[in-house]
Amino acid sequence: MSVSLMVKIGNLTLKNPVTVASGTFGYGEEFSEYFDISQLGAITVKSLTLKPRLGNPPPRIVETPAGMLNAIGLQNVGIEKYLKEKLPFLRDKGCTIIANIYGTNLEEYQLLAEMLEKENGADAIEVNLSCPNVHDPRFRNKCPLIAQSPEWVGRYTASVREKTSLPLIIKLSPNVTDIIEPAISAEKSGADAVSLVNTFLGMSIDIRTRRPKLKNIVGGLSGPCIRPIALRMVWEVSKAVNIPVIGMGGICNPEDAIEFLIAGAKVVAVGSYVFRDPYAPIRVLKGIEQYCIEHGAKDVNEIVGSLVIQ
Amino acid sequence: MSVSLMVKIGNLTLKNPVTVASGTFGYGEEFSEYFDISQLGAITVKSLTLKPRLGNPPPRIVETPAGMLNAIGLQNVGIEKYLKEKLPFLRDKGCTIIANIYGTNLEEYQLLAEMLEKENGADAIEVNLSCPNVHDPRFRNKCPLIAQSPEWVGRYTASVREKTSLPLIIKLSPNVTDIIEPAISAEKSGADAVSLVNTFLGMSIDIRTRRPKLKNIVGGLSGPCIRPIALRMVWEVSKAVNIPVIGMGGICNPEDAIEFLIAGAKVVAVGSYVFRDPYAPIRVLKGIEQYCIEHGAKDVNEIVGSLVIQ
Amino acid sequence: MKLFDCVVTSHTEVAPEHFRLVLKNKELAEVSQPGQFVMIEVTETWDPFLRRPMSIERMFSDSISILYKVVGKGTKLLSSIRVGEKISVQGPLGNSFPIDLDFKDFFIVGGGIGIAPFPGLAEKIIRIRGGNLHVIIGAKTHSQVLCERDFREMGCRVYVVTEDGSAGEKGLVTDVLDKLKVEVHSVVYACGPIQMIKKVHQICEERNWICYASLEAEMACGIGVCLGCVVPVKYEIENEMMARVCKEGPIFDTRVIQWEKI
Amino acid sequence: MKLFDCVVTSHTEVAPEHFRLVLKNKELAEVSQPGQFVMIEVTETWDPFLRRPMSIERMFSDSISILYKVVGKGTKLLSSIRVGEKISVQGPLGNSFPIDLDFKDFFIVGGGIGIAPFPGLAEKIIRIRGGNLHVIIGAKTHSQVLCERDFREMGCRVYVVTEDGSAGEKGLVTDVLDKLKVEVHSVVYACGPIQMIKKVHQICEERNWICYASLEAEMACGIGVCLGCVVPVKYEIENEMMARVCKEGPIFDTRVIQWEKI
Ligand SMILES: Cc1cc2nc3c(=O)[nH]c(=O)nc-3n(C[C@H](O)[C@H](O)[C@H](O)COP(=O)(O)OP(=O)(O)OC[C@H]3O[C@@H](n4cnc5c(N)ncnc54)[C@H](O)[C@@H]3O)c2cc1C
Ligand SMILES: Cc1cc2nc3c(=O)[nH]c(=O)nc-3n(C[C@H](O)[C@H](O)[C@H](O)COP(=O)(O)OP(=O)(O)OC[C@H]3O[C@@H](n4cnc5c(N)ncnc54)[C@H](O)[C@@H]3O)c2cc1C
Ligand SMILES: Cc1cc2nc3c(=O)[nH]c(=O)nc-3n(C[C@H](O)[C@H](O)[C@H](O)COP(=O)(O)O)c2cc1C
Ligand SMILES: Cc1cc2nc3c(=O)[nH]c(=O)nc-3n(C[C@H](O)[C@H](O)[C@H](O)COP(=O)(O)O)c2cc1C
Ligand code: FES
Ligand code: FES
Repeated sequence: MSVSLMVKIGNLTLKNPVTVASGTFGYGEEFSEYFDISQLGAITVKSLTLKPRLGNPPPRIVETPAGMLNAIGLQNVGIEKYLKEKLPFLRDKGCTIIANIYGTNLEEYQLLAEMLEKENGADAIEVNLSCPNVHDPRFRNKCPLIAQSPEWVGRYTASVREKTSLPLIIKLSPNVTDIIEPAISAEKSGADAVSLVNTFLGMSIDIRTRRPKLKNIVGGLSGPCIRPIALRMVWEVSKAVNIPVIGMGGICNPEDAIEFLIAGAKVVAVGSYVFRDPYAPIRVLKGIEQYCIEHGAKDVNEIVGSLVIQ
Repeated sequence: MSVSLMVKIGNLTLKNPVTVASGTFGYGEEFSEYFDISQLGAITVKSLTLKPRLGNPPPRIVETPAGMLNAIGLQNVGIEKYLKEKLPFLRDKGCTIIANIYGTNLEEYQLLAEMLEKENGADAIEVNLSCPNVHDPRFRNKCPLIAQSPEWVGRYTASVREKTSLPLIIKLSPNVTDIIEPAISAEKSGADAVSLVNTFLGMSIDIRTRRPKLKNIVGGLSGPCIRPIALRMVWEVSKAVNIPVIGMGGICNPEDAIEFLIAGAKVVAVGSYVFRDPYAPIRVLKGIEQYCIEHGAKDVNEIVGSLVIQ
Repeated sequence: MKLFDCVVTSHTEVAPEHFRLVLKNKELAEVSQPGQFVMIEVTETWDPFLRRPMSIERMFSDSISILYKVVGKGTKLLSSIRVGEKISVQGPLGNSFPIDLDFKDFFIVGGGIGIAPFPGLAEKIIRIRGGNLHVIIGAKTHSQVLCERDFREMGCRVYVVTEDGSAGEKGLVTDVLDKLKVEVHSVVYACGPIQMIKKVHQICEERNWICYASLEAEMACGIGVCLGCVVPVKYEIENEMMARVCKEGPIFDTRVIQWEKI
Repeated sequence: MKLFDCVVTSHTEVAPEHFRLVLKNKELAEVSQPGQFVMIEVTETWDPFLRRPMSIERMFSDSISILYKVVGKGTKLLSSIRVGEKISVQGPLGNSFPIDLDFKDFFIVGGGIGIAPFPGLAEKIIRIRGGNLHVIIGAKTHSQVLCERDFREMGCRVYVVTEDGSAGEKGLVTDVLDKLKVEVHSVVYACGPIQMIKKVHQICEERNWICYASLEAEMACGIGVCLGCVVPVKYEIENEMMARVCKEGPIFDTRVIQWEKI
């Protein structure tokens, strides 16, 4: 039996529903030494900013039970170097590219989207409104992340939407009371998809020195530890919106990914776990196909949102 | 060197800063077979409701990476049976008792507080505004938990405050955008302390049957997996309020508990981990004392909030 | 009811993916009763987070044995423990099999790894009653037939049944039970998949026999505090109630179970 | 740069809490260079979640060895792995020690477990240069002096120094280095606690020697994608930059490190 694994985000067709989480796969070069990265439905690159960023001072990483905290702080080469040095590699390989962008204000997001479209720098744009490691001072007081305010999510989505016709994915933060509101707000403002979850704000303390283990004090929690919460949020959002959901948060194995598909995610992203197993995205892809075959699904879309209740 | 471990919550003095998390220690009887439970600073009992409750249908528990989901649904004997059958045991042992209460409306909370005070049923009251497994249908739409609305937290705190002079602890939910707001709201409305965190709403799916593993679909995530987030929230709240914070979420070892103390918790509670190691609360207590000795602290309060930044 | 550091004195693969673990601790062995279980810590790390419940298979003078099947990551970790190592064991927990001396015939029905709690029970019944013990061992295939020799050596009447017919009769344990037309006041002890237990219960209902089943449930604490392991029961007194498999059970008279809710 | 299933062919406790693990894999052995490291999976479960970075101690025809100290739960788990078992090893990773033939004298300075990457380097230097290799081994106490015999057998000049004076000189490795007044164009290879490396760097600065240090950092990926392991460096070109210990390192010419930020 052959299985159709194709899924759509806006007018973009991915050959399968497996991508990687931004910031865990660099720009794909390193992983090319492990496998043919064009096999994946899409490659999501590390957040890009207008100017190169140095990120936060080290230590930037702490391991935690079944997960890790990171406070990289969006160290990246900047959009120009990406277009010049990173993009050609990904295009040569024939990858479908989701470019993740981060701006310190609305105009920067717009500019990034315009540049990407103009230079054919991406097949879809993921707008990171939810990085917990770079607080926008303007909102730090009550609402440090754009994604924590449904209103701001709407405003940012609409503004970027104006500037690009590329499929637009809004990346949401799990650090909210209600994950449905920002998702609906993104949908209403023209997003073609939402992706969730970004990391949970967490902390760890060295009891010997009584200092935070991360120089940045707090960082973003990722890995299998957050999976049950991420899965619940993906389920809630999938029921509430009509655009595709890209699900992530602790996916390690095909089984984990299939949970997200059943909960309603149309696409799944493997994140931190690629640090441990660089082949994980391929294993997940193979496992999903296998599951479809074993469960008599001719199209992976039959699995999406197939949760049985009662 | 002798160390003073005494801490105060309102006008109540606990002989040490270690308690257990509501719902993980029953009413203390079972653990008495393992150790003298009166050694702990306080015993926090399972949530009490006006009428006995049957709880949710099984399965109620799923293990997750470094943690577990539960959807017990507040099965408990009810306040009357507690007062008649459970309380005498705890009083006989000489325990300091924190009675955790749950009501389906404001009046029930008030009644429970009155009954507890009248019958000498507790030395402090913990108001559970944050159980994720029993949705109050009135608020289900936007805000299923009282603790998710700072305004409601204020209203409930003030109403219970009216009815009791016992130290009043408000138990907060981590399923919020900003944990500081409900904490401040509780403080302003007369709470003597806040306790955090209750569990994170999560989910798990059996991919073979495509059904949720919990009959209740969603459940509360607890255990070491949530510790980094819980710790961050305790740190944020401790800086923002002037009342004591009772910290919990994944505490297993003395080291974990000390992290919470350093972050600002005056009291720590051992939760799910007692399922694995019934002696954990005692080990945590001994370890905290040892840490004070090794770090030259004559009083555990010197450790509380001693986080060094920069 | 305590926590013991037990030394592993033997650990053998008795069938593919099935192991017998002998755990040495005199105190634990002396107080354990057939039907009770232990909660075993399978790792020092936080994944898996919870202990694993395992029936006590047999009690010896200074040790107990458990018989287990590798089904997931906890049992996989357990299977790599070596003789001489220490392991944290909580128990004995739960109630035990009632042995009513009024009964003439005793039946043990074990489906798959469900046979685990029965060698110790058989020993006790034979000690007390001398015989009249029938043991029906069910398995998928011949290599997974467990404890057959143990029961025969004790002098039980053993019936083997496999799903593929590769050993004993072909079929299910309940087929065998159904055919045994022993028209006397008897008791059946059952353990295995819940649907098997339900079927055994129905057969017993028809014949007016008593059935004591060892139930399973997802357990967090094993000592009655988390309320995670409940099963809906109907008692005379209360209309409906949730019984804790770890405390009121794991052994239940199957008539008290609200089968329609399972 | 690949993922290998290696078979453990030897695993011995070389000192209290210090182990040598020999991992068999021809492909891995053939491409490994002194100074490079591997990322080892210490468990099949999710706790610990990440691999553990370990320097390659020596390269043999079909295997590599690592030398490690048990400091936390990952290394504790690693220490229980048995000969014959398989383990997932990612590597070789990072850059390697430059060996500049211009130098007359070569110094190796290893503090504690920091000696780990040097036996393989010593072997290579001796193969290429035939000698002039001085090795300063530092340890807390005599039982923790590592690899002394290995270096002597290779023909290195070995200096042992312990903090408590129970073997060799009493003091720190840097005391020994300080006293060795070798007034020629030399190079020092250093690995150990960061404060030790800083001191070695300062001594080298004064003497106009080159110092190549193997640095440590918390690592998630080991292959340059997570940007977790950075160290602030000053390059000619860019005013300030973050270098990845796993990719641009772990070996750095200590002059490029922004020491004031460490
Ligand atoms: C009172 C009692 C006695 C038992 N006695 C035995 C015995 O003697 N021999 C034996 O082999 N098994 C016994 N079991 C079942 C055994 O506990 C599970 O097989 C084991 O916990 C699975 O752990 P795992 O990590 O390998 O599997 P997991 O990866 O956790 O899960 C694999 C499968 O096992 C089920 N499972 C997981 N945890 C539990 C749990 N705590 N209780 C029940 N099922 C679970 C899961 O739902 C899943 O289907 C008993 C269970 C109970 C409740
Ligand atoms: C390139 C490199 C090469 C190394 N080579 C060796 C070696 O040859 N032999 C050896 O014994 N050790 C070596 N280390 C250090 C070794 O990786 C750590 O000791 C090990 O990861 C600790 O794991 P754990 O789980 O036992 O300790 P944990 O419980 O994780 O932590 C214990 C201590 O180790 C530190 N640590 C934890 N993880 C790391 C990490 N990923 N990197 C650095 N430090 C960490 C923690 O900060 C803590 O102080 C090397 C580290 C690096 C970066
Ligand atoms: C080291 C690291 C760096 C990350 N960098 C980014 C980033 O630049 N932009 C972004 O949108 N998300 C970033 N993330 C978040 C991930 O894309 C993902 O949302 C999150 O890690 C949850 O998935 P996981 O649990 O599978 O890792 C980063 C995560 C990690 C662990
Ligand atoms: C099985 C179980 C039952 C619980 N029941 C209650 C409860 O009745 N009332 C309450 O306020 N919290 C309840 N909790 C939440 C705990 O008190 C605690 O807030 C939470 O588990 C986080 O701590 P931990 O990670 O240490 O377990 C329960 C938790 C568990 C695991
Ligand atoms: S397992 Fe906790 S009550 Fe039974
Ligand atoms: S460890 Fe990930 S970049 Fe170095």
